[in-house]
Amino acid sequence: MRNEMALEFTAISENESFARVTVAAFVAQLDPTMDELTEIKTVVSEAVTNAIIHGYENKGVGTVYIKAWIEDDVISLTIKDEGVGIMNLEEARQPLFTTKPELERSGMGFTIMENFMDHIEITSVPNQGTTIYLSKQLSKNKALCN
Amino acid sequence: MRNEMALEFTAISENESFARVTVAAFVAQLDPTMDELTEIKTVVSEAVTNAIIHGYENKGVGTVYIKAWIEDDVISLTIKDEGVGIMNLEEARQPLFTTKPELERSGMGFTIMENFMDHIEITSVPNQGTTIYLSKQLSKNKALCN
Amino acid sequence: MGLHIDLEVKDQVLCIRLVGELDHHSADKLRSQVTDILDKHLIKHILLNLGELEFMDSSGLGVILGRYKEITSIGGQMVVCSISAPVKRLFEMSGMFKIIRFEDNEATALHTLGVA
Amino acid sequence: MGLHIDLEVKDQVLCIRLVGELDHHSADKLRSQVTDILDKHLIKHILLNLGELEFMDSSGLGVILGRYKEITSIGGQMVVCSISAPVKRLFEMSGMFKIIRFEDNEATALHTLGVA
Ligand SMILES: Nc1ncnc2c1ncn2[C@@H]1O[C@H](COP(=O)(O)OP(=O)(O)O)[C@@H](O)[C@H]1O
Ligand SMILES: Nc1ncnc2c1ncn2[C@@H]1O[C@H](COP(=O)(O)OP(=O)(O)O)[C@@H](O)[C@H]1O
Repeated sequence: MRNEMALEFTAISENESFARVTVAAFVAQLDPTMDELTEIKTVVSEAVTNAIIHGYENKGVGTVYIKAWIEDDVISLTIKDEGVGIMNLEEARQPLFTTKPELERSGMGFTIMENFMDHIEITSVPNQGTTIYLSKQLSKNKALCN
Repeated sequence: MRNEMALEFTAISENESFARVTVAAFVAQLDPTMDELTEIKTVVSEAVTNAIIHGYENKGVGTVYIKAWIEDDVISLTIKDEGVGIMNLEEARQPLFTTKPELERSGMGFTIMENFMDHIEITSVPNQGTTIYLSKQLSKNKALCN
Repeated sequence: MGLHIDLEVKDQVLCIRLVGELDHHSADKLRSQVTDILDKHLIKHILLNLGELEFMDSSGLGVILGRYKEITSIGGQMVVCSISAPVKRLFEMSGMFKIIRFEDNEATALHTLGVA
Repeated sequence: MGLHIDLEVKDQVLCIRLVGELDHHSADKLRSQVTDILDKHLIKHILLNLGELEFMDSSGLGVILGRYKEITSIGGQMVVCSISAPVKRLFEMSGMFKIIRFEDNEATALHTLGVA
């Protein structure tokens, strides 16, 4: 069975937790483990936060777009903004690299996305925006009591 | 502050609970009472279920569209399908009226929506689909400990 | 979340205890499980315990009414117990209090059905 | 859900207990509340108890690292205790275990900071 959803919302920090909960509720039907659910919530939080503070520069305007689809035991996600874009992708992906140290960013967002998901693809065009594609195969051997 | 979101998903019954959880998570920022949250979850469940089983005739194809926006303490929602549409609106809104008694429908969906929300508007065009607009003013006198 | 259905037969009374969320998606499962038991066992009455039901919508009303019709058609009764305030409102709205009997808890309900 | 911040000063140690979700939205609140106390009270060390933290992402790492820098810049220490497995993974990934001291529970952590 294939199932898909698309979500879009105002680029304000209030919606970071809303985005996590929504994707988690969608993924719930695959009966993920607690760890898998935490990983997915975390990567959604990273990508959505980046769209809000880097893409739209924390101005409270703009829209964040999420798509999610599941097929067999694979969850795929795209998180998109139409913001400033990323100038140097290779640099951006380095652990601890951040262009906003004054906002106490840790520079760990992309590293976490890479670690928690199986695949990541970043497409970004300066002044047009950024799309992060992520996917993850969920484990099949679930607790028998479910 | 105005905040808005749009959600769309495959018209399958697995997504009924997903839709409720998503709208509830969005409304959560208005700090609703438990009763208000239950009412909103219930009306979303009614309208989404109707889109799936009546609008798209339970065929597992088609897309359900939800929009939600909050401004001050008012939550507004539209739930839309591009399905068969409603032939006789007045009849459809009658308590206990259903065109699908063989599916054990209770015919109470619209009555519940009317009771739980402040406003309801139904727009339907045969063979083009149905849009339900709902809105509700949330109470302002919340528990002081929040 | 979903719906967990706990079924137990006590002296020809089918006790149905629902935990979780009863909506259109989970109503199908409830209908088929109950109908299956009614076909295979000698059941006289149905006791429906909603104490642990966290969510219900009009699809829940439909499937409960369906089981009510099924059991009354073979001369039995249906008693519902332990309903929460939100679920109670749905029953009131649809007039189901007029046809289905409600009791506070399972013990009282079973007693009225002749189970010690 | 959000973040609940419980702050208590014990013998010049600021005990911060976090309940709920620490993300970019709630990190601001944590930073301003802690900085405020550091400005107004004579604080030597920070103890951060994460036992009730249900969610954290890299914005949490950033705000914790920020408070670490703030307290070490005035010669103090920061000790973190009671971290869950998922939060531990984030600390490991970012190398924060190399600079911040971790203890199993609040009592041990306070002890190492000289509080009886
Ligand atoms: N959506 C985005 N739009 C523009 N720039 C981005 C976006 N996401 C990430 N970046 C850039 O990549 C850098 C690294 O991102 P990340 O690893 O998440 O760390 P952090 O968010 O802590 O800075 C950011 O500092 C920013 O310059
Ligand atoms: N989205 C829709 N598309 C087509 N028909 C609909 C839709 N929603 C409701 N209806 C019609 O209105 C009737 C009454 O709806 P409702 O009060 O929700 O009761 P029920 O869903 O139990 O039939 C339905 O039986 C159906 O004929």
